[in-house]
Amino acid sequence: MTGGSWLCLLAPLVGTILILLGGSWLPRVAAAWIATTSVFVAFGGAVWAFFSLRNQSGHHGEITTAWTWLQSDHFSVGLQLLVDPLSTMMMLIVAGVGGLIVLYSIGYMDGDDEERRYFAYIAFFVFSMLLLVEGGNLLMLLVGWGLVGLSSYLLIGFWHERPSAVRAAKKAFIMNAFGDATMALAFFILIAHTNSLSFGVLGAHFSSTQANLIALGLLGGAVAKSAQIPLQTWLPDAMEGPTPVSALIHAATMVTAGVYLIARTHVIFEQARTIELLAAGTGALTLLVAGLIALVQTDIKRVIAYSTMSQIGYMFVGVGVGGYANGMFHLMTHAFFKALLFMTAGLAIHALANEQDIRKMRGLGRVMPLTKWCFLAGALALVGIPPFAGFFSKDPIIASTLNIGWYGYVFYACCIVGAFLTGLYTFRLWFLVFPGEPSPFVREHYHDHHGREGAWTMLVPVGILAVLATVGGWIQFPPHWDPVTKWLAPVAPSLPNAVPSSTQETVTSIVAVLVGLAGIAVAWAVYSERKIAIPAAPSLRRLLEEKFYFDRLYDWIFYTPSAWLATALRREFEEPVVLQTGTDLGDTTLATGGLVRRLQTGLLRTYVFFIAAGAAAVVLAFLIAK
Amino acid sequence: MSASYLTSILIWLPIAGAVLIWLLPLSRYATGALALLISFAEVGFWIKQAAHFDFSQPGLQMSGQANWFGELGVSYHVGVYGFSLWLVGLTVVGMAACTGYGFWVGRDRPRAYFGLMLLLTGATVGVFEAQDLLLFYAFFEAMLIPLYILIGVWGGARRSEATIKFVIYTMAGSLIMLAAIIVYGLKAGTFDLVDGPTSASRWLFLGFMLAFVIKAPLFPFHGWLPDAYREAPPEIAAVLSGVIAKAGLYGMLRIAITKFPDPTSYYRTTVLALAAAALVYGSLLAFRAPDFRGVVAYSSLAQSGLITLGLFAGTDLGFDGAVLQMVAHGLISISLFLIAGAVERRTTTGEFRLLGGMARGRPALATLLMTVGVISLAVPGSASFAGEFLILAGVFQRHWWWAAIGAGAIVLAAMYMLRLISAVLHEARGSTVSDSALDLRPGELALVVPLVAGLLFLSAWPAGISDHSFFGPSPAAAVKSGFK
Amino acid sequence: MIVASAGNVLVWIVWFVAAFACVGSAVAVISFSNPFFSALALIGNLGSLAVMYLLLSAEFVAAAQVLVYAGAVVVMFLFVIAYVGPRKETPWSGGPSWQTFCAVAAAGALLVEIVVAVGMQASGSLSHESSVGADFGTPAWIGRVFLVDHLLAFEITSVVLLIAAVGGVILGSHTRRATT
Amino acid sequence: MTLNTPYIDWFGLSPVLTLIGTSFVALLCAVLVPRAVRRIATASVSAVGFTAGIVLAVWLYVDSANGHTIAAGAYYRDRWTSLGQIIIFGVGLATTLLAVEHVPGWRRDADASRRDDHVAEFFALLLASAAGMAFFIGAANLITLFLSLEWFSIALYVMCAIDYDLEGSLEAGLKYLVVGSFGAATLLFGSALVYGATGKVSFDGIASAISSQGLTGDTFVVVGIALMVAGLGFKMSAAPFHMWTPDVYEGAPTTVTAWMSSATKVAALLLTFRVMTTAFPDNQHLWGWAFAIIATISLAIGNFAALVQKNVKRILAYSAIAQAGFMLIGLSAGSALGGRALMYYLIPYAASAFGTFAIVAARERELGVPVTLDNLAGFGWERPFLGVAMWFFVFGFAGLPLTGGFVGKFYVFAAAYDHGWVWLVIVGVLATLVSLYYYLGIVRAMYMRPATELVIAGGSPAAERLLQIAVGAAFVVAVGSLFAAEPLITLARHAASSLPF
Amino acid sequence: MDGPSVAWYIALAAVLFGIGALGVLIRRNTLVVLLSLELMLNAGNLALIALSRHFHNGAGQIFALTVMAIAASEVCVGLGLVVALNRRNLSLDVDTLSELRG
Repeated sequence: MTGGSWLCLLAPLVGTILILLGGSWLPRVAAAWIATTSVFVAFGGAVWAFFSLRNQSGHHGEITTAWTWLQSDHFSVGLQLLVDPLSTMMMLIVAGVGGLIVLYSIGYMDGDDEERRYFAYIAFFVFSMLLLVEGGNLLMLLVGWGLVGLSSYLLIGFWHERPSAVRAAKKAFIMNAFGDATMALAFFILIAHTNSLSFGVLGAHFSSTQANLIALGLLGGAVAKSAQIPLQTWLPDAMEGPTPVSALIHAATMVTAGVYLIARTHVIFEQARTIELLAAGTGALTLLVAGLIALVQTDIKRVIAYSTMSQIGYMFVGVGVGGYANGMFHLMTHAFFKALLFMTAGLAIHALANEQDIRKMRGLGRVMPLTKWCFLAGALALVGIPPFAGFFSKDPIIASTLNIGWYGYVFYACCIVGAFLTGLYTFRLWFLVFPGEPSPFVREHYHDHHGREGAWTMLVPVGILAVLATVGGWIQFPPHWDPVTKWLAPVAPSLPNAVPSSTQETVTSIVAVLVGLAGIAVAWAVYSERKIAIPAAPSLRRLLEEKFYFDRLYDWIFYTPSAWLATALRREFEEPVVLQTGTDLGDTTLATGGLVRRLQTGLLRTYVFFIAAGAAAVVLAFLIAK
Repeated sequence: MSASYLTSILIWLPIAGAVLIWLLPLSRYATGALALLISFAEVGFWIKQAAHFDFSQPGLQMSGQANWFGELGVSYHVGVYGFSLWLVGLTVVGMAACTGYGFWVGRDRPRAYFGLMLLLTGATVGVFEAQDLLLFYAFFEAMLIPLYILIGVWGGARRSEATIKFVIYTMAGSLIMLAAIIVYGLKAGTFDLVDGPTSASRWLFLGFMLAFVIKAPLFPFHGWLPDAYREAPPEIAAVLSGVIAKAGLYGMLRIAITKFPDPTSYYRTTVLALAAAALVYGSLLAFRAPDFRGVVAYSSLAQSGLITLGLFAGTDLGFDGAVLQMVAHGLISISLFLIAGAVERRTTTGEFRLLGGMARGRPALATLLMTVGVISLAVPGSASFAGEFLILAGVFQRHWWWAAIGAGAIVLAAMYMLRLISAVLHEARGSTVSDSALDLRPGELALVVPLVAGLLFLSAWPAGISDHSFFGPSPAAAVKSGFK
Repeated sequence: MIVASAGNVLVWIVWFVAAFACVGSAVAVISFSNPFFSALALIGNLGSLAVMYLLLSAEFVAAAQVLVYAGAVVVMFLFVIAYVGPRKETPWSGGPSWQTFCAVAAAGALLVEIVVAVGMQASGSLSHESSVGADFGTPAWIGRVFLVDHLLAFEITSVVLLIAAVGGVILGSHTRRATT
Repeated sequence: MTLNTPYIDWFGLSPVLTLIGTSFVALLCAVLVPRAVRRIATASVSAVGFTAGIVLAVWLYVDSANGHTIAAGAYYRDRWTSLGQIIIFGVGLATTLLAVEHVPGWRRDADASRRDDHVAEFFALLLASAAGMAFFIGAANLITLFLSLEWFSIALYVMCAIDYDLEGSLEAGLKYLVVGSFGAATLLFGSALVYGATGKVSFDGIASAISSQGLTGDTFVVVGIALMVAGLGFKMSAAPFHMWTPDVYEGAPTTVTAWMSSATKVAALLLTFRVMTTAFPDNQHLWGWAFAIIATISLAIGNFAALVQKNVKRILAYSAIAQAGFMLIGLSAGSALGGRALMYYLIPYAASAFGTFAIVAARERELGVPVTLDNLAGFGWERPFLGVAMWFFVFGFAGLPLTGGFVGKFYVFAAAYDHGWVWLVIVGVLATLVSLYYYLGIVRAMYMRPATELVIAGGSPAAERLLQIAVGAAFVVAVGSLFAAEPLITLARHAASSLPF
Repeated sequence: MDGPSVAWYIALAAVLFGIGALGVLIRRNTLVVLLSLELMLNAGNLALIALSRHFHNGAGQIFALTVMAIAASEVCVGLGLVVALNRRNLSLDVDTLSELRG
């Protein structure tokens, strides 16, 4: 089992190093295939770990330590891996979906003159992500946490001639650094009180304040990583990266790490119930806001990005109310269909010479049927229409909010509205892009790939994911059939009041589906048939297009003041005071020297006078002092 | 103890080498080669020393003592502790790299240059090994002399002001320290650091600290820093921030904190405040600095602040983290300055507005700068992350807000380091970046790659230092006992 | 021992006359604008000092004073003055304005301080007198003291004089006139 | 009548006598030896004289474990004297080497024919002044003190003026003479007053008289000490009696400056320390403070004035004033430790002072014009050895651990602290800080001017082997004294132990 | 003996000393300066002799005699300088001898 985990972790790292050392001697294709194989090997390792864990009685998992990574006094942190149901599940998702996406990017990145760098980065990302999910203690988790941030930075800024890309990359990294910082602070509290960072210590007893602070710190990290309000603004900009990157990092895996974190550290959250509900609240808020903003986006990838935010909002609600299994399950299905959506979008973009504006893409379905149908599958899964995956994973989350008190109903309402918005913006996208006669732009720019809609390396993963997005949800249909929940039970048992009664389940499912369909219908009416005019409401539209002014707000609160402060310090303090003081002192000294020098008149009599005066002074002093 | 001769060899071999170089009429290449050879020999001897060092053994090791002038209890007394061992290692490795750089760029007047570099090596090693206050002071001062000439002769356009400023600033501190040393030593009847008693005098403590905070430097005593780092030749700037600055921090640990426990606790808050100020202030200025070296310079100001936080936290984690961070930051800033030198050689400038887009077609440069950059911004998993994590965890136990400030500063660090990286490597190609500006040459790689490799090794196993700096489980206890 | 036998009054009168002459000539030395006169005034000063020495029953010194000083030194002065020709220069002039004032202040201060000291002392150790033997101050006595108690001083003096002579030769000799 | 002349310990006086003798020989050479070989002949005579002096002084040092006065209480035969003499003769030997090529009249503009006019006299005077200083250190009563002071002073007046083609040289000579005589007169009157209070001229006699008759507060004693402090302070060029120093050092031939700046200070400081501790131990509360204040003033004036100088000889002159201040710190402590500190400090100081001026002399000869910071540019690269020696010397002055100056500073500070004068330590430290600027400035001038600024040195520098040897010797002494601190301090301790503590 | 006590003589010496010093301080003519120096030395002599009389020991007189010799030597060198200056047609005004200053 541990062998599997190590294999899973190290394979991508080896891949990275090979590509790095290979440098320019390595043919591009070779680099690509090294990365791909390494990730698939990792998947193999994950599978190995999974099965060996299944055969373990009660599959509680086990921890392996390579060596002591950091040690001081009695505080000691090993380079540890943990194999338990939660981590294996994540390993499977990350390595599996990751493998498909890397394969996809072989076709997608073909011809880019820095392919090697790309594949090195992406393999490195998979490694970091696996370290994150496999990390056997909080510090290892933080390490992985930071490294995914780093590789996300590298990949967003992959096309580094684009200032926008570089800016987006920096933004993403810094916001995540903020999250890392809050997590670190939480860890400091843990160290101060338990002198350890193993997952076990979370169970220790803390005063409510400590527990709240720790949980808050962790939540800060989770929010930053998962682009939830208030740290959500980096995700849309991150779409500057290559599409496979968006699919892998900003849809399937990294951004959902926040959910994993909460599930992993649920013990402390349960000690700090307020914070946990705060997480749920954040999720609820985000899913609404994101859904609204998605309505007005014109960049195909940004629409999907906002939907990602909103879906993660669902997951937060899920884990926030204590239904960890629900959250994780939605995480999995979401990985399937969101990756699918991004990759189909990628096909479209690829085929249209990197055009991303949906207003130009009308009628694409005519020329790209396969893409069209795959996208449709993903869309339906996203909206949660049975029998697609989203249906099975989203509804339990919504239902689970019903038993936790009055705010539960608020969450419920949000989720339902969110479902409607999901239907609306998803099919707005669909109707704008695929049906109907191809627009002139499409006719002009569409170029197929040897008569196919894309290289086989791109089509195969899309196909596989389409299937998964369709059937991937069937492995759990609460309350009647819930292997995932059972599987996770040893690690993250759902709170009792997060388990809805079957009636609640059924009702919720029906309502959600109907609302979703309603959303689709409206979208059809507005964007396909043009029966209803798009509501004008310019101020509202502007508000949405400005993404509720979050960016401007942060710019105004954080960046501008710090930049101003720095400049002011340099102008007003550093240069005039710190740097000048020494010089001034020196000048004063020299001036004094000039004065002394003036005494040296060169006149003999002056010299004699000084001797006489000196003698007189000494005599006087002595007469007085004697 | 066996192998105690190594301590003295490490000090005197390079000095002897310097004299040799000055005496022998060697050719340019012979000179450089000889100097390089000696630096490598230093590294070799250090490895041997580290191999002989017994971490399970308390107290001073491989010590050697000889009479200097006994009537006042002053002697030539050298030896190493765990932490000094690491700093010596940092010195010899860093100096080897920088000497190599000097050789690679072919400094003119090679005999003077290499002689001085070796002299500097010996003096710096001496600082970390001296166990007698006056000897410590002697080496502490001796470091200045070669630095003065190295910067003044081979430095940039405004070198002359910069170097005078640097020397006088530093001397201002260390002369006050001399007064403190005299008072302490005569009161105690010995100048020996090992046998010397602890003192409760606040004035003496301040006298020592002044020297160290200027050397380190700490806000607001860093007036010499920007000019010196900008005007010095890159390899000297590297030595300055990577190695020499550590002497000040080492002094805090070995003398100020160890010998003055009561004043330390009395002034703890003050020093911590200064350190925090240095951390934030340095980070902010680095964030707006207009050039490569400016960023690195102010970032090392910030780093000094951070390390001081760790030292004056007075907690186990703080001490371990501080030592680890000293080494890590040493390697980082040496590499960064050498890379800065490489960039300046290719573009004739370090100004960001004239740079940019160097990543395209220069994979080696891009990879190295990126690697060092992200390590220096303490991306989790890196050696500096380990160091900063320990430091902040340690100072957190003193009071939470120090750690909060530190965490904030780490975000700032990310901001300025990413700014540096993208300003040099990314976005539109700068006006001074021409195609003739090639990628790093093998020679440069041979200098920087080992340093980076060392950093990566430390990143993989920071415990190697953090757990092997002080005897026994608890550094705080070791410090309290005066490393007996 | 002329003076000893004479009465106090006479002694006092002589002393005052000598002292007056002494101070007067000293003032004259420093205030004549013509160095020639200054030199002459110095002779007067030396003479009056010689009288003082006699009053102090230091015959030998008095003699030496007259011979060496008035005879040799001052004459040397006069020669040089004659050689370089008369150069007039008014006292109290030249130099920075504060110069003269400070000069007077300093010299005055010294003078006053010492006189005060003497005054404070007059009642002290200086008040009691010690009677002198008959041979006090005679050449024979001097010679004995010189050769017994202060032999080395005697020798050194000769060395110094020699050095001075050499110096005088070096500086004064002009085998060739300097071309610069 | 019979004179029972006192027993003269000729051996005790031998170093002085040797020098007087060789001085006469040199004088004879002036008339007997043909001009062609006169320079080398007299130089070798002088070298022999100094060497013999050193040998004898060493012998005496070994032989005079317990010091006592000789020649009817005129002269001290003890280790204090001998060690001081060793230092002085060492400098003298070096000066001889230097002088062979540089004095007198070896300037560019002097015509070759007149070059050797006064070379013999010069060496004679050099030896004579050395003898005077040697005796001065050992002087045991006020008379010999005054006499030997004038002895070497007069010799120095002449030496300063020996380049009498130069107005500067004459001016220096005259200024030195007048100011010196004024100082001497002051000293004389002071001695008279002391004599007036105690009726004694010998130091120990004075001390015993003061203590036995309780004259500690006696007006004459006090005023006398004050005037003597002034007179001696003049000799060691301590502020405010220093004014003559820069002018004379600049005007005098550089060789003479080298000799004065090192040897004279040695003599003056050692003798002052002896007089004060031997004759006036009970008045230390007065002269101790006086010298402490004078030290402070000297440090301030010397360092500040040096900051703004351009002429290197003047810079060094002011630095000499400041250095006197440092040594006065040790002197003012008036303790055994202070004596050790003073004696030790003088060794590297004398070497460095001589060395620096010798190097200036080399440059001066090269350029034919006074050496300024500007035309020093590039010197370090043209004459590597001299350059390195120069920065060792000046950094040593600054108290950086390159020469014994480091240990010396440490020692005088230690003495001050030991005496309870922490403030004086602080003063010294700050003074050192100020001094750094111009010491660094010299090195900067030698090495750090861009090539465009380099002046074209006139012609190719002469080989000047003797000068190189002299500087090399000074270099060895200066640097060696850092490492050989222990033995030297032991010597100093024995020397100081012969003073009454 | 009776008559003026030593104090009178020393006071007189002090006055002489002061006058001499004043002379050195205010006169610019080298020769007069040298003369003033003689005055100062003589002041010292007077004090010495008075005191030697007072203590009835010879030291003072010996001292005085040697001082005379010294004075003579100083004058000798001093005049030598004067002659040298004069030969170079330099002014004997000490104020003009200020080539060296600063």
